[in-house]
Amino acid sequence: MDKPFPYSEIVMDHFANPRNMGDMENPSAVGNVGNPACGDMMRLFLKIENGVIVDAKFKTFGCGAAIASSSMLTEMLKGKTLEEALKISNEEVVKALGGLPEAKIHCSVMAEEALKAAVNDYESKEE
Amino acid sequence: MDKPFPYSEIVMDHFANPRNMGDMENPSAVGNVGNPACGDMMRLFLKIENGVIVDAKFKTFGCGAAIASSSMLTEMLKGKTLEEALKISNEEVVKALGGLPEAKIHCSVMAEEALKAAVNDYESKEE
Amino acid sequence: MISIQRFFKTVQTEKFAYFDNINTTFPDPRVIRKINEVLSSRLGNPSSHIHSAGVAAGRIIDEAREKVSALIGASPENLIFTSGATESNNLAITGFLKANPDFGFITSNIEHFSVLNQVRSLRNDDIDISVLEVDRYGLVDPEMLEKALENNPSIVSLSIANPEIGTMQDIEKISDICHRHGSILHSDTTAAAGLIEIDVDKMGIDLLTLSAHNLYGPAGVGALYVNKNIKLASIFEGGNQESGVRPGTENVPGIAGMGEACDMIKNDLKSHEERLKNLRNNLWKSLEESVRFINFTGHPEKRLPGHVSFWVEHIEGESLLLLLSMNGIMASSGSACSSNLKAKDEDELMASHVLDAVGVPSDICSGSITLSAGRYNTEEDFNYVKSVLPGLVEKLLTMSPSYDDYTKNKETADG
Amino acid sequence: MISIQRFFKTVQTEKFAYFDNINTTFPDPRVIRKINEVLSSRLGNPSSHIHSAGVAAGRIIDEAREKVSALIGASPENLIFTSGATESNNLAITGFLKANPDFGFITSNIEHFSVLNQVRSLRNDDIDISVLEVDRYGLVDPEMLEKALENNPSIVSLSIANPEIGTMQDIEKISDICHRHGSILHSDTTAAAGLIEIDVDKMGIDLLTLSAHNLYGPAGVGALYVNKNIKLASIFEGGNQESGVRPGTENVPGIAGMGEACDMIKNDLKSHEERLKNLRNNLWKSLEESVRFINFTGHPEKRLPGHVSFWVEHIEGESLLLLLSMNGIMASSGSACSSNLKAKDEDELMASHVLDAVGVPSDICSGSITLSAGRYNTEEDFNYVKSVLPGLVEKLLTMSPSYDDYTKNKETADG
Ligand SMILES: Cc1ncc(COP(=O)(O)O)c(C=O)c1O
Ligand SMILES: Cc1ncc(COP(=O)(O)O)c(C=O)c1O
Repeated sequence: MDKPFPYSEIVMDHFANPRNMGDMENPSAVGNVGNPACGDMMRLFLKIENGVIVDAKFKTFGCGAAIASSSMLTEMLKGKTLEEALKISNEEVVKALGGLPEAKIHCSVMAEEALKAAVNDYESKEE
Repeated sequence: MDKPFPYSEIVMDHFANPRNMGDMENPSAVGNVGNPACGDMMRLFLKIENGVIVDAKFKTFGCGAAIASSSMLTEMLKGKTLEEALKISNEEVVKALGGLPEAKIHCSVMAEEALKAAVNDYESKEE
Repeated sequence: MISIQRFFKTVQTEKFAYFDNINTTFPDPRVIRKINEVLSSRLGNPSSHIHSAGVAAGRIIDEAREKVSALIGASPENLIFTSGATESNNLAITGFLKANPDFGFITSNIEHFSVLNQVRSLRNDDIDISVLEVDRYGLVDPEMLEKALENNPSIVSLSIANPEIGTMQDIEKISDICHRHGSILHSDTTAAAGLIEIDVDKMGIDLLTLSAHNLYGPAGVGALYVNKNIKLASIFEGGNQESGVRPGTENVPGIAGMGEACDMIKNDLKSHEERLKNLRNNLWKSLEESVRFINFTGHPEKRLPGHVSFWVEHIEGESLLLLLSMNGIMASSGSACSSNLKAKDEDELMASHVLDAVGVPSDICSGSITLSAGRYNTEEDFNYVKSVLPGLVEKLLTMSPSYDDYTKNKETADG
Repeated sequence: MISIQRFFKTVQTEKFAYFDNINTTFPDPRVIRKINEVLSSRLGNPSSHIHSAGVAAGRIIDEAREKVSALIGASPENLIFTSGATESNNLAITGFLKANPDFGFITSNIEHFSVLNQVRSLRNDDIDISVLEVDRYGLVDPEMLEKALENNPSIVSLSIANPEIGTMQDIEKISDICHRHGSILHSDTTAAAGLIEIDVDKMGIDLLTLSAHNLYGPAGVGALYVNKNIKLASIFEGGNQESGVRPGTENVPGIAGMGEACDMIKNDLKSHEERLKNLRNNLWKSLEESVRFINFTGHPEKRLPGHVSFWVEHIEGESLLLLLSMNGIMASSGSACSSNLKAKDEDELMASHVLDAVGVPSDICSGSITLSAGRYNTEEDFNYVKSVLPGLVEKLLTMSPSYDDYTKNKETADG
C-alpha cells in the first residue's frame, strides 16, 4: 500500500545536506553518466593516491534520490581501495540510504555507473 | 428531482385524521373495489335521500394515499346529487388533496371507481 | 411539497425512537470530532506527497486503513477505500469479472440491488450467471450452491445478513463450498458489520464490502477488502489512487471518520451484540403476543441482533410506517433504496424482491416493516415500540374492509 | 517510512505558503461548520422518506443542490451529486456513450487522466475516437475540432482550464462549433470552478464536472450538471438515487459542505479573481527577471488567475519541489495524480502527458513546477515565493554538471 512520504529520513538528510558536493581541482579521475536531456546527469570526481580513494566529490542534475545517491556514494568511497570500491553495488547504496522508492532505484544504478566510469577513466589514464 | 417528503400537507392531514371513516348502518349503497391480495381495498357507503348524498363513509385497506383519497372523496360527496357526484373525477380528488406522487395516482382512481361501484349498486337496487 | 416543519406538525409525539439503523446510523460523537479535526487541518491532496500538507493527508488515510482493517481481521494493504457499499459491490463483482473474464457469477435473489442489478449489465458480457433462490427463511441452500459451482469457477456474491428480513447465512459453510470449487466469495456486509463480529480469514471471505454510514461513520465512504491473491480491474478511469484500483482523490475526512467508527466498534462489539439480541428476542415475543395477524419474516434465530421484521394481515405497511413515524418511531420497509414511495409510475411500485423471494404473498410485500436497532437504542426505545405498535395496528384494522370481511366470514363459519 | 514529524525536522522554516490549490483547497470554515452541524443532526437515510429523519436528510441535499447549481447558472433538477470529479468525468463520457452509442468521442491530449484514460476503455466499444493535439500554449485549434466533428456527432470533452499549465480555452467558441455540428460539449471545470465565473448557458456547456475539494469544500464529493435534453446511463448498478443515474446513498454531509462552499464563492468570486490575476502577473514578472533559465508553460494571458507554471533548464523539477517544500512552499508538478514519485517502476515514471503535448523537451517534463494560489493566499505569500525561489534555483545550479557544461561551452564560444 502507499506510503505517505516516499523518501527515507536518510535520503532527505543527504538531499538537504549533500556531502562532498562540488568541483575538485585536479581530480585523478572523473566519471560522467547520464544526459541532461534525460533529466538525470551525474559527475563523480575521485582523488586517488596509492590505489586508495582519498577524496570523492560529485555534481548531480537530478531528483532527490539522484542527489542523495551521489552524496551517499561519495561517503562510502572515501578511504576505500579501488578494488574495494568496485565491489560497491547499487543495492548497497540503496541500503545505506534506508531504501528508495521502487521507481527511483535507477538513481542508485546511475551512482554505480558513475563510479565505474570514473575507475575506467582512471585506468585509461594510467595506461 | 426528488422531493424530500412525497405527500402534501392535505394528504397527511386526511391520513392522520380521516373524515367519515367507519361503517354505516343501512346504507343506501355500497361500493367495493380492490382486493386485499393487491394490498388495496376500498369500501364506500352512501346514504342517499331524494337523489342527494346525505352521508358518505368509507373503510380502506391501503397506503397513506389510498386512505387520504377515500377520506377526501367522502367529504366531496356529501350534499351532492348523484348526477353531480358522478362528475367527480380522480383528477379532482388529486387536486383537492394538493397533489399525489405519480406512483400513487392509482389510489385516486380507486376512489373514483368506488364511487362508480356504489352508484351502480344503488341503481341496481332501485331497479 | 410538505416542509419538514409541517411534517412535524402532524407528528403527535415528542418521542424519537430511531429503528432504521439498517438504512443509516447516526455518526458517533468521536467520528464527528475526528472529521472536524481533519477538515480543519489544512491538508494537501494525498497524492501531493512532495510536501508536508500532502504527506499529512496520506498519513491520515493510512491510520484509518489500519483501523478499518482491524475490525475485519484484514491486513491494511488489502483494503481499498470507495465512496460506499454500492461502489464497493460494483468494484468487487464487475471489477473482478473484468480482470477474470473466465469466471461465472453466482448470487442469490435476496441481495441488494447494487449486487443483483449487476446481473443486468453483465448479461451482455457472455458471463455464466446463476441467481440462487433462497428458502422461506431467506437461507441459501448449500446444495444448490454446490450444484451451481459444478461447471465453472465463479465469483459468488452472498451477503452475511439481509437488511430487510435480518437473516444471516452460514457464511463459513458457503465459503468452504466456494473454495472447494476453486471459486471465490464476495460478501456484502453492509447490514452485518458493526453488529456482529467479522473476520475475513475465519469466515473465508475473499472480497468484503463495508459501508461507513451503516456503522456509525459518515455517508459517502465505504471500503472493499481484497484478498491479496485476487486481481481486480477498476470500474472507472483516472489516476493511480488506492493501488490503481480506485481512481479519484480520496475522501480524506470521510475515511478518517470511518476509521474512528471501526476502532470504536471493535472495543465493545460483543457487549452490544448480546444486549441487542436480548432486546430483540424480547420485542419479538411481545409483538407475537400483542399484535394480531402478525407474520414475522426471516429466520427466527439466525438473524441480526436488534432486527425484527414482519407484516400484518389486513393492513397495509406504508400506512403503519406513517403512523409509526407520526408517533416518533422511525422504521422502514427494509432497504430504503427499494422504498417505492417515489417511484415514477405504478409499474415501478413493485413488491420487494426480497419478500417475494421468501414467499410473502406478492402484494403484501409492500406491507412489510423492518425495525432495526443499533448501539444507541435503549431498552426504553424497545418498550416504547411495544407499547405503541399494537394500538396502531388495531387502529388500521378498524379501518380495514378486509378485516371486516374476515370477521364476518369467521362468524359465519363459527356460527 | 519517514514520519511526518521527521519530515518536518528537515523543513528549515516556520513559513507555510500553500501554492498547491490546484490539487486541493482547504475547506472554508463555513463549510466545516455546516458539515459538523449535519453530522450532528441525527439524520436518516435520504431514501427513508417515510420518516422525518429521512425527510430532513433529503431536504439538506435539496438545499445544497440549489446552491451548487446557482454557482454555474444551472437549474437544480439538472444536477447530479457524485463522489468527485473523477466519477463525474466517467459518468459524463462513458455514461453518455452507453446511452448514445451512435456518438463519437473527441477530447484533447492535455485532459486529466479521468477523461483521457477513458479512450482506453472505450476503444473496445466501436466508438469513433479523436484526441486533438493542442498548440504550444495548450490551446485547442478550432479548425481541428471542426474537422474532427465532420463525420459524426460526438461528445466533445474539453476542460475550461488545465491544472498543470493553467491555460484556459475559448470555451464559448468551442461550444458553438460543437452545437453547429449536432454534438455536445462536456467540460471538466475542476481546475477552473471557484476561480472564474462559470455559466452553463452562456458558455453552452451540456455536461459539466465540478469537484468540491477544489473549491473550498470537502473531498469525496463532486457534481455533474446534465442538460435536461441529455440522456445518461449510470456507470454502476444499485438503487434509484440521483434520478437513477447515480446509485448509492448520498454523501449528505459532503454534499451539504459543497453547497456552502459554492454559496460562499458566489458572493465574492469576482474580487478574488481580480486580486489573484494581479498577484499572478506580478509573480510572473518577478520570476522572469530573477530566475535564470526559466521557461514558462501555458498561455501567458489566457490562464487561470493565481496560476504560474514553468520549468528551469539545467535543474530537475522534483529537487526544486523538495527544496520549496523544505522552505514551507507547497507546490506541485501540476496534477497530483500524475505525480510519479510513487510509480511502481521506472516505466511508469513517464513524462507528464500535458507538458509533452505542449512541446516541452520530453525529459524535462518531470521537471515542471506549478504554483497555484487560491482565495486564502495573501500578497505576503507571493512575496515570500519571490524572495526564496531564485536562491533555490541557484543552489541547484551550483550542483548541476549540466550547468557547468553550459558555462564552459559558453566561455569557449564567447572566448
Ligand atoms: C482537471 C482535473 N480533473 C479531474 C480531477 C480528478 O479529481 P478528483 O481526484 O477529485 O476525482 C483532477 C484532480 O486533480 C483535475 O485536476
Ligand atoms: C445490504 C446493502 N448493501 C448495499 C447497500 C448500498 O449501500 P450505499 O447506499 O451506502 O451505497 C445497502 C443500502 O441500504 C444495503 O442495505
